Amino acid sequence: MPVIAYRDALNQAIDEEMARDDRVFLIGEEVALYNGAYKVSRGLHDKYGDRRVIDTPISEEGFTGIGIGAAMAGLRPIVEWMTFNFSIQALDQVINNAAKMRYMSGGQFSVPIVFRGPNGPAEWLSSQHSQALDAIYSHVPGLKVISAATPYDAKGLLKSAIRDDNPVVMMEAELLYGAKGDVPTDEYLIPLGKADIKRPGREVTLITFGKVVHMVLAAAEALAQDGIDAEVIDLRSLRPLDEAAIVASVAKTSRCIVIDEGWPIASVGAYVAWLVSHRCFDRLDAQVELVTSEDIPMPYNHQLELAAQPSVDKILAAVEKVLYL
Amino acid sequence: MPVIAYRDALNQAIDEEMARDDRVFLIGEEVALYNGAYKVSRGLHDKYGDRRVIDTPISEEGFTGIGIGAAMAGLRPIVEWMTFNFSIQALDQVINNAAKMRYMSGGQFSVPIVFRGPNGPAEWLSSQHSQALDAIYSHVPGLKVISAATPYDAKGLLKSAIRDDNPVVMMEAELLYGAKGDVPTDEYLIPLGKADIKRPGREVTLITFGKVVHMVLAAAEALAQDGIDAEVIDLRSLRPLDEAAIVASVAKTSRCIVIDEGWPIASVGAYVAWLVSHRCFDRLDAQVELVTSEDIPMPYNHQLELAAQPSVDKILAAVEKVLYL
Amino acid sequence: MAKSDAKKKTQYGPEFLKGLLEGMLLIRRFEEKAAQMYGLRKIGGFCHIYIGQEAIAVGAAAAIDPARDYIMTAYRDHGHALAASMDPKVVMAELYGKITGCSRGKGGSMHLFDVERHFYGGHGIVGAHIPLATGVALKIKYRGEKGVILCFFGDGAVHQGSFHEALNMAGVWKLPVVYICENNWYGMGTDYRRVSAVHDLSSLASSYNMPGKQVDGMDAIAVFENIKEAVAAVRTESQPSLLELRTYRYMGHSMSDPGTYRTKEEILKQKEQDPILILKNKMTADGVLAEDDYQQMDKRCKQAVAEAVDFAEASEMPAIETMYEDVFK
Amino acid sequence: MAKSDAKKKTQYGPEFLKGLLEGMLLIRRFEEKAAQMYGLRKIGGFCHIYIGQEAIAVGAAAAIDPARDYIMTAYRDHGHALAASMDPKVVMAELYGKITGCSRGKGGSMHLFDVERHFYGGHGIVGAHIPLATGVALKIKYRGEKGVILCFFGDGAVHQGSFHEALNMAGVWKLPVVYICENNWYGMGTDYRRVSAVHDLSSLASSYNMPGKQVDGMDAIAVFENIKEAVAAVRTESQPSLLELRTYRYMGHSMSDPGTYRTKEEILKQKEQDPILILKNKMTADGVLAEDDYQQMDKRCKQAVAEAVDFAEASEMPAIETMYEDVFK
Ligand SMILES: Cc1ncc(C[n+]2csc(CCOP(=O)(O)OP(=O)(O)O)c2C)c(N)n1
Ligand SMILES: Cc1ncc(C[n+]2csc(CCOP(=O)(O)OP(=O)(O)O)c2C)c(N)n1
Ligand SMILES: [Mg+2]
Ligand SMILES: [Mg+2]
Repeated sequence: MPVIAYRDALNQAIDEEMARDDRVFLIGEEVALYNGAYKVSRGLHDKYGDRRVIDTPISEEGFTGIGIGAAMAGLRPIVEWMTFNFSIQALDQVINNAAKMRYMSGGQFSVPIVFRGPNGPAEWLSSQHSQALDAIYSHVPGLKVISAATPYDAKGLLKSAIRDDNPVVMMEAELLYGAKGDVPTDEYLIPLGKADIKRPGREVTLITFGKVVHMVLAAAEALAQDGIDAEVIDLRSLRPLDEAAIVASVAKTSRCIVIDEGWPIASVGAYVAWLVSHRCFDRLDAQVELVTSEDIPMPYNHQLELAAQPSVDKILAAVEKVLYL
Repeated sequence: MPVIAYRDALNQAIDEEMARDDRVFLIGEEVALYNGAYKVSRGLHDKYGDRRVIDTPISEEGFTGIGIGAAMAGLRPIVEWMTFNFSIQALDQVINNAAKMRYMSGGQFSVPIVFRGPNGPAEWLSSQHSQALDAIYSHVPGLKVISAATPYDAKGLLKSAIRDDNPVVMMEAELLYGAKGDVPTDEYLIPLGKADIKRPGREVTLITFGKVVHMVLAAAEALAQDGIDAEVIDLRSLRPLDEAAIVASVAKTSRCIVIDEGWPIASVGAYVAWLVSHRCFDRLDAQVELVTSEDIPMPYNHQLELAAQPSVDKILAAVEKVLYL
Repeated sequence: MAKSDAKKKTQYGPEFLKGLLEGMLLIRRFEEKAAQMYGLRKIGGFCHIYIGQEAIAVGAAAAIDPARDYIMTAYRDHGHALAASMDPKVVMAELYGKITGCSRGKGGSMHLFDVERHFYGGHGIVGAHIPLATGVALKIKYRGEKGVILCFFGDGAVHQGSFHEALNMAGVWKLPVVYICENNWYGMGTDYRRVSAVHDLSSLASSYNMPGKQVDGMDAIAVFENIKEAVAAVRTESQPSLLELRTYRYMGHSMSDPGTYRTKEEILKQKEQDPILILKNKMTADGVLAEDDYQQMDKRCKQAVAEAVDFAEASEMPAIETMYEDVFK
Repeated sequence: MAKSDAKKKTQYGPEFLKGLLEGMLLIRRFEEKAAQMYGLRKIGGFCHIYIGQEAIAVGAAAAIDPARDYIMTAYRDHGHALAASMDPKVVMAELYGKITGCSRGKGGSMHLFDVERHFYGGHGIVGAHIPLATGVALKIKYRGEKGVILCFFGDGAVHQGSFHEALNMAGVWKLPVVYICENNWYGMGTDYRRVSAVHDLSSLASSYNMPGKQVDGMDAIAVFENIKEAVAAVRTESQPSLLELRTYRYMGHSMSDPGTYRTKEEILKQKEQDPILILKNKMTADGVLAEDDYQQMDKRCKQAVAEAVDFAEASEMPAIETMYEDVFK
């Protein structure tokens, strides 16, 4: 199986869907001539031209709304936000228009659109450029929200998102774009709304999503060294959540830690941690631990920046608590 | 003690603080000549004039940013959003500028500003005008977030917010503006960060905030009729949270329900419900229940609109679950 | 302001003019009834009445081809919906929140939609639908269609960033859209001159390399002609434009606004420029309308509105479970 | 474009001109060093180099009174910080993320601040600081002070709604602000003409009832004079304005941009209009600068930058616990 980078997996997904369906197009800052700020769209403008790969001014609210209007009228736009930090400027369009249009029109309009781009901290970027905004999007009904940890997942999820008839927000990560992984040449789709067991295990469930899946897998490896068998669940889809997969795992392990690279309060992680506490109340042998970023804006200094985020050590410390070690 | 309306309590708070401190001013749509879309600022323009009560164009992002800039430069603005539904257009200013300015300037700048207005559903307003956005604001470090349930709380909290040297987001409610309550004539302040026990009780803890406090109190009365003694905790401050008050109550009752009028996923309520599940793991006799609005955009039809929100019945049903009735 | 010459005998046939007049009358009668039903609490929430501005929706709708063109507007949308030939019944039922309403009782007054008739809403966030309409224009161009979208908004909306962002992109990409600012003098309680650095709003077009023009929005024929011309510029030269239609709303901003920010005299004076009267008088002077025609017309409109109310009254409330529907396709 | 007459002998004394020249040289040498240190991974993240645009920050800073006036800019802020007479040491230390940096290592390259010197940052979200600067202007007016704020931003920022919303309010309220668009031809990889419906960005001022003017941003004296004039209009008539300063950035958008969207020839051609060379040649021709003076000047600048690097290198990393500080006052 070919081993390719995450950005190229995304590129393949967009390319294949654009080839398959003329209604699909890509719009955003620097997506065309520059081939994407992070090169996700490399080669697409050459292949599809100005009509279908569209460079915009720096007008997030405007071009996001234009995408939504085009989707109402039957196209299937992929809106690239250069990073999710800038998507906050477009949030009204996503919450008040994309997420609600079908509902408030009594089902007359659907909004088949994908919003995507890198989310969460990268390196040395300080507060305005290092935010994991999963919680804000996941809070809103009418949206689907996905987060891919591997090139395989990225391609399969993005293709499903493009084919979905509803607005889908896909959170990627700058630090994942170069990550490599197996991606089959034959076409495949990954369904939205299903979690993936990235590592089966029996003694403790580690639930996470997105970039930190890799950190959690590393923690699970470290635990394995100590003879502790952890199951790692990658949510893949933050909305809708795969409650069945979560509950089934904790029913087995009786212990659970949720790892979310965002801030703690009103987070996806906290919701999942409550959900587990609630649905598995009789099964849990310990409180559900939550590992998140510190509840502070992101500092620039790299050591501080790392200290502000989840880490293998923090995950191991949480595991010690739920195992009463 | 005088009995006054919630809107007038807010008005008194603004008036007193404007009289006390020339740096305090009010800015927003229709706050001056029109006396406020919901009449919170009635009489203030007459008293303080154009300089200190400022009507703006419909430019939420712009005037919110102007407020933040003025606060950086030493003024103490009160920014009124006509409703929080429109604040999403200004969210980038709040998250990326107000909440982070002190941090990313290494403490050089502070942003003493209050953002306020009605939040949450009113009646017959459909999806774009009926949103409780507490979760989105409470997610963000660098902000303080408060929610007042009574005229007394509204005045005392708003005065503290205006005197606070940090950005404070105050969530009010259209349906509360006419609610009456005792408000002393002597000056008082309510500290930010402290919860209030609105009804002491021994058997089950009901944690909530904002407008639904009244519904929760009604539910507690109904429970009292059935001989069940519920404690009602009004968080008052969603960020920072008064964890001590929450834990102390559940340590006593061993049962807890959280009621939040927002959507469930990544909500304040879910965070609090996890927090209780976590910190009181050994004390809880039942899972922590969460009562929220349905996970859907808000419909216009009034019956549907009510069905989509928390209700006394839903709260009682949750109580039955945690009491295994 | 470009005033159309009211003296000149019009070139349009009587049927066309009667269509405009009856279109305006239907809106007038519908809105009067909506206001009345709001008073009776049959309708709730925010309800923004279009009375005074009828010439705009009607003149505009007459200038386009509903098969290939589109309309999108803000929350003051009853007039546009009716002008787009939506059935008054489903509109009134929507205001009542009934399951037979165009939006199944989920949208209400501010969120009328009719996908078949290319009426794309009914939007509640000031200015935020301007990018949406621009996106519909992108679709038209993308598909190589010959259509155009008319995007309506108020004088208050031009100070929203979204207006500027969208117009710039429409200007750069030459999108098939006509932006129509209905300047009814007030955004809620605010005289537009208090919040706008320039008082000729059509001049904002210059920043986006498009023509801008002020039009008498009380004269249905002037509205029709100017929008026709703007639409033609789209069809022949892919040239978007911005029109400022000068008009006036007779009632408060919404049903809950007492409107004390303007004098009775101002309102009375404005009512002398009533769009229905202007056209009626012109047609009468031109000899194409007898008083009896007009009375018949009015009767038909009142009848249609009465039937709409009956329909809305008789319709069912949506079942509670329907609230879970229409979230996703 | 208003080109200043390079032939005319300047009216300014040699000390003033030397100040401008040395100010530009300091920025040039600082930026060269910052780029080098970025290459050595002493500095990380996004680092936007100001080389080519020095005349603007320096000419502008010379036109204001730091005691009562203010400066705010975007993320390409090293030049403005130095022109506002921040110590190169604390700036370099901030780029290194050290505790001795102006923002205690929390802000980095994009978030330089100096409250004492009225340097109000250093902001990372394109366009979003334009309302902030307008708010500082509101404070100046509110307090009855005589100051002004210079608000700098790029050609890319004028398509953000926040630009339009802020300028409209500044126009309505006559706020003491001069908006300075540094049109360096590109927003990242995008030639500004590809994304702007109009190509004279200063013309956007007309929508906000303020004067707009294009200025040669490569000529420090022209920059100084035009900003001086704009500032005077603020002080005497409370008249805000928009200036478009035509300039060019020599390096990539940020340190990670290879800049393949423009040709070597274009860059070489532009470098002939180097702001330092222009002023140096003029001064030499006017007989107020000897080559030796210039060499001394350059030596001082290099020395200052070397000291800044030494300072940054020798400074401590912030202790981990400091990450919890500076959240709230
Ligand atoms: C973003 C936003 N801000 C505020 C409001 C509240 N609001 C609704 S209508 C309105 C006035 C709009 O005036 P205008 O654009 O002139 O339209 P008109 O009502 O006159 O038709 C305001 C402030 C809103 N709906 N959306
Ligand atoms: C709202 C927002 N969108 C996108 C970005 C990413 N970005 C950073 S700088 C830049 C280009 C800005 O160009 P310009 O305004 O011309 O300034 P210059 O870099 O040329 O100084 C972009 C797109 C951002 N920081 N903020
Ligand atoms: Mg208006
Ligand atoms: Mg530029």
